[in-house]
Amino acid sequence: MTELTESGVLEAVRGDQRTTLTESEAKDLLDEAGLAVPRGRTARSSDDAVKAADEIGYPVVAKVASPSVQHKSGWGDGVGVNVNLEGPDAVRSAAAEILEAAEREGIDAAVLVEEAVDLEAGLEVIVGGTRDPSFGPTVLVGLGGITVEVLQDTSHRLAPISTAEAVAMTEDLEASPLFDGYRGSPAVDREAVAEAIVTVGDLLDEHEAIREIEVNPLLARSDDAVALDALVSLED
Amino acid sequence: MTELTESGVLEAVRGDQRTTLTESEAKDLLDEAGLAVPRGRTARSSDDAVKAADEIGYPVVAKVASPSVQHKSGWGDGVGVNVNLEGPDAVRSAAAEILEAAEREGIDAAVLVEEAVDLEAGLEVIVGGTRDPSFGPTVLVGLGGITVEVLQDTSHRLAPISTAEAVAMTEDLEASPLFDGYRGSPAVDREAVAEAIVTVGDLLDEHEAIREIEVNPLLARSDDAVALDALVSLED
Amino acid sequence: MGRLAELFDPETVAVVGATDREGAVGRAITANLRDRFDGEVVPINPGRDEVLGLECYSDVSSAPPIDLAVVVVPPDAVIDALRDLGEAGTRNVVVITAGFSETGGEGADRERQLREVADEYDLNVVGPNSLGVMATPSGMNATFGPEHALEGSISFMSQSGAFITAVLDWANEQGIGFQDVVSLGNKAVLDETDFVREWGDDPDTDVIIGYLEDVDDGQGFIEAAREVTDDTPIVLVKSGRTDAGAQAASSHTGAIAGSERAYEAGLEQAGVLRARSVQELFDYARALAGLPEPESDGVAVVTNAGGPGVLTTDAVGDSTLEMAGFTDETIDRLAAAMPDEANVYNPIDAIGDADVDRFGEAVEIALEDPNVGSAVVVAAPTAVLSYDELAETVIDKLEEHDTPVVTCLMGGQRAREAEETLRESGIPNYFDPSRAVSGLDALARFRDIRERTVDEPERFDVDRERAREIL
Amino acid sequence: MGRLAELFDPETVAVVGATDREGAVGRAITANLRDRFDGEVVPINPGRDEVLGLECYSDVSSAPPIDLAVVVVPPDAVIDALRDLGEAGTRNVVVITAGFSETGGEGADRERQLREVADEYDLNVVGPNSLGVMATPSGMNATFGPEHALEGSISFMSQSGAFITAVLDWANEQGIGFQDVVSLGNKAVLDETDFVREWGDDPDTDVIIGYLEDVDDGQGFIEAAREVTDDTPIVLVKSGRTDAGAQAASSHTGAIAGSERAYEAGLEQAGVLRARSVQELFDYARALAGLPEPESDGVAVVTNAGGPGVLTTDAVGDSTLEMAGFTDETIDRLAAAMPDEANVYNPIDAIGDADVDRFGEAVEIALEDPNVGSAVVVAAPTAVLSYDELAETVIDKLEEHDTPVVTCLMGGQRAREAEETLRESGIPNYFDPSRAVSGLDALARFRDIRERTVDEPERFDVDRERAREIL
Repeated sequence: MTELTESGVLEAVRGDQRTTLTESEAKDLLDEAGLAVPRGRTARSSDDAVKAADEIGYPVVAKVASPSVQHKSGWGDGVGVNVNLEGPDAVRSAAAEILEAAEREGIDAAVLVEEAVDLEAGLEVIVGGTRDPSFGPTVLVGLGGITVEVLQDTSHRLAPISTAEAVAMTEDLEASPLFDGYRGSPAVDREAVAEAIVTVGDLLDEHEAIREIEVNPLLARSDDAVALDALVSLED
Repeated sequence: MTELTESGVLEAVRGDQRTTLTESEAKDLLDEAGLAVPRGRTARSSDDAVKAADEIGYPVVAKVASPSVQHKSGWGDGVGVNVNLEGPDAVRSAAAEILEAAEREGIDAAVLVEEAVDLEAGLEVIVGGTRDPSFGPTVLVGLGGITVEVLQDTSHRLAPISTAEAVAMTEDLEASPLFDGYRGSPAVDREAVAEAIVTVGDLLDEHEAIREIEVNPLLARSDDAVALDALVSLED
Repeated sequence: MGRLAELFDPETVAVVGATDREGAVGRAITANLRDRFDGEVVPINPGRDEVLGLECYSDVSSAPPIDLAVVVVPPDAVIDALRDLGEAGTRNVVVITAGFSETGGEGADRERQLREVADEYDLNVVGPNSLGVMATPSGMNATFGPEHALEGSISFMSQSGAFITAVLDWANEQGIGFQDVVSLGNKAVLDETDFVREWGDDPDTDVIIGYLEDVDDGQGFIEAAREVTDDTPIVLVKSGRTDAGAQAASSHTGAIAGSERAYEAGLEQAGVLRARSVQELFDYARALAGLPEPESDGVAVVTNAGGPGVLTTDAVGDSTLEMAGFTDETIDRLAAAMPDEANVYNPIDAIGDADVDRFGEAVEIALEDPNVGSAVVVAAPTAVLSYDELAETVIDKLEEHDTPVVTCLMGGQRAREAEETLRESGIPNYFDPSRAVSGLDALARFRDIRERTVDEPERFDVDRERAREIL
Repeated sequence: MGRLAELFDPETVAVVGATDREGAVGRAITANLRDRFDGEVVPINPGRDEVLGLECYSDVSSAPPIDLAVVVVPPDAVIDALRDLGEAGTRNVVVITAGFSETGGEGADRERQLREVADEYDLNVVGPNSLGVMATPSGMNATFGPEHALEGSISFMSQSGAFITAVLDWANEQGIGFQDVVSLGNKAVLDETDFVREWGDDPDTDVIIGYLEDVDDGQGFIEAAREVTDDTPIVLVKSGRTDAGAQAASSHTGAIAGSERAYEAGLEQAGVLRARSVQELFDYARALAGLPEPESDGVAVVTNAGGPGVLTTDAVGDSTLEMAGFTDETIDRLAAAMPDEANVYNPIDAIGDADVDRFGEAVEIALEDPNVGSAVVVAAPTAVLSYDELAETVIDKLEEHDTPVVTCLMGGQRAREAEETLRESGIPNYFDPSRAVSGLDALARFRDIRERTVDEPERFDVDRERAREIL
């Protein structure tokens, strides 16, 4: 197994005495590993946020980006996540609210500006991976929302795995028919979901420093799958 | 078991050589049996539809009401169901479209105008009942959407049943935790769902002419449960 | 005792169609009765004076009074035979003869006539197309099967005669005994509901078991079963559970059975424990017939063998039961009584060199814990442990505490004698820990059934009235 | 044959710590070896000239060359004994002695030393804390257990010695035989992965079975099992499936096992068939050891008894198999060969008066159907059917068609002789239809495992490189 290069993200995270990557750090990691993520970048001021939004194109989403904030939507009286911002004014005021709330709380924060993705255009999937004491890296897939959390409809495998095996994982799910289209919604790209599973497994397999990865939701669409949020934590 | 009074709805249905009640006939039946349904009435002209909407209060829903139309949302190039009509003009044009489409198709149709119910304010449940050759009336409950159709998460009992037993049915569901509130959505009224199950069972138990009842969705809210659509079919 | 009491406890049994002819069903039944039955056996056949050494009567009217008649005459003579019996005052009849509704057409007509005659004379008719009935206390074996049942407290009905034959040979080997046995046949008159009611009233029946392919009157059965399961457990194999099985059952009996979903709901609401296999049927029945009721769901596992202890714990995890959490006092007492290497948490591992005394002490301490509702004693054979003595110890502990205990004295020949000793005290021994736990599970599930309150459905009279108007 | 071949096929076995003392482990092992082993038994004990009539050597260096040594000396003498053996050129050692990592502290240190010595001398060490090993072809029973295993083609490993003792007594009664048996003990050196590899290479092992509480090196085990299951089935009971069981297992072995989810995924990916109970372990193993591979999932059920036929059909419905749809030709042939009342669709009911000829013909016709991949012969005892003859017929049909057939000749004593005949031809007979079907199910699942293509995961090298940079 490869030794980790003590550079880049890892160094930053370790330097902060953190064991968890921020959303944008996690997305950069996934992006580089080949997983699609929404276009976006981190801005440190309201003006920069508007500039970022202009580059990305509207509508956009603005979220708090800070190592100190884990649960973004509940943070700062609900200003942590702003969806569907249609123009510069909306972006400016959302970014300002985030930065003000951060100042009030005395934490270091920036604003992550991302292209808005239409949830209705796909199926929300969760893809994750962790490390088992006997078996090493394991991966899981499940449908987002209640099917994972309440109905526990998930499929597990050891990593690394092939794309074919990862496709089989999606087929193991009780909710598998939803991938083929349900009540008129179009079929989604099972292969793209499978590739996301493979990638998560490979990351864990390659990097012993990574303890756990959760991509939730991964939005599976008719011709791709995009990671809308991700959590990556490192071994202590 | 009670013999059916050959009067009212049954007479009308039988007279038309139908075995299926229209939505408004079905809802009248459920309403009289004690189940909450959206306020509404059938109008035979655009003007009458506006009058009905004025009485009910906006927003309203307008749907085609005809013994000849089973699948309302797909009917007449999609004019069969119009949700969230905010004012008289919208109601008038929706009703006109329905009546024109009916005329084009040469069928007898009216317009069912109902108060609009916010689906987000509750949990969509399916409650149904049928008649088994060995055991007589049976009832079922499940969560709407994929949990019933794909995951087959349903609970069955023979009718008639007590409210306590019907509550137990909802607790049998894998998805039962959703009734108690999920991800911040409020808990819904399990007892109201149970009473709907009891009512469906009682109707089948009392009326041998009824072959099957399906209330789908029944919207379970924090303090009641309302039947948004219902299908009642009779023995041949 | 119900109206069928005389069916299972007659003083005089007639065989209508008795014969000496080798291989004939009428001979097999007469021989089975003659060999064991405490009462009088009355062969009836117009062509003979004597059958198998018994005086034979030419017809029912010339015979002594008959409490139970077993009819084996050809199909087209059955109706007349029933009429004769009715006229002579006989009330209980078993029709062995086949060729009724199971053959369709003419046979179905004949079955309708049979039902009419039964109705006219108020006859309790078992069958037609039945293997017969047995009642072990009087040694009555009014079947043409090759086996006699051992005496016991399980009453057994089956919609398949072959199922009875197959089970009895096996049960005899296992030492499992029965009270009454009935082959339901076509259920033209008496059906599962009647026998459930009868056995519910029978103080000698501790457990009712059955193999069914359909239930004639679902609602009636549920009503009867609900009452009966207030004190007598009912365990059923209802076949045709799967789509393939349902199709096979329907081609076998010709019955249009209800849907599996309705059966599942109905049997559960009736308080019936449903077994998925023959083995499970008897695993449940043996536990229910022999053991007291558990006061709680907490199970203590006591073993001399770590591995089997873990397997037993897994089986508890799979069941509706749970591993009992011991009190501090129990743990202190176990720690004082056991060697250092022992595990004093549940499962208790008294370790491999445990003799009967140490094993018994561990069981004693466990059963005294208020959180323990039942116990499994799991043992692997060792040089220092006598299974026979362990069996005696377990029996003493069970009797002293009135807490259900099952055993899993693992092994083959080495466990046989202990198994026999345990069985005589009503304690089932299993080779497989998961089966031992499933026996305890059945006890707890039946306790919950007994304790359930069946709410009568409330009627919304006003609303119903209005609904009726609208229809 | 692998590097452990000599462990199971030694010419000379030494018992280091052999003794005559009654009740001593060193006596039990020496006696077990002396009684049956084809090779030479070498007791080693500095205090004796003779043990149980065998010449005893004072130490390893003075003894003849030793292929396998069984060590039963006290814990603090084990390391020196291993060193002596290593120096003397012995490569295979079983350490029976307990008091190592399972006791923590000092014992764990001792186990580390044991591992170091094993490494230094390249010793194959089983244990410590092991019951021992057996190999039936040479009659080698190097355990201190009370049972000798029968000879057969199942090789068996267990992380619990008591599990072996319990199973062997039962297996002997059931007529189930073994090739090699190993009690893994603490797995300080050799573990499940080593034995899976060894038996995978062993032409005399048809099936590998095991009882495990943890897997030391999950990835290594999977890699080995994947290769082995290309032709040898592996069936495991992995305990600690449930939360309660996992807790119990961890307190038993002190191992921090992986999560159940990972085991489930890992064992499945490895091609291991996982049994949930001891009974299931052997139901699978017996079918896999004795029967050919089914060509399709279609099952034919042939019976003389409607009820048990329906039960069998339900069991097929519960399994991964399906009821075979017969061709028109099959149905025509059955209709011509069977009486009118028979059911010629699947399940075939040859009805209660079927003799062996009719039964055999039905089986023959069924096995000739191209849609039939396997068959279950289900019978209830009748006066006209000889189970013994039916057994012979079934054996002939299986051999003729090379299609797997299991039997369910229901009954107790009545079925014993036929069961024995069937067993000798590798056909398992079951009382319960659901168990018969589960045996066939195991065959089909193993066929699917053999036919699987394990895709090597593709590596996205470029992307991975970039991800590494980013971290």
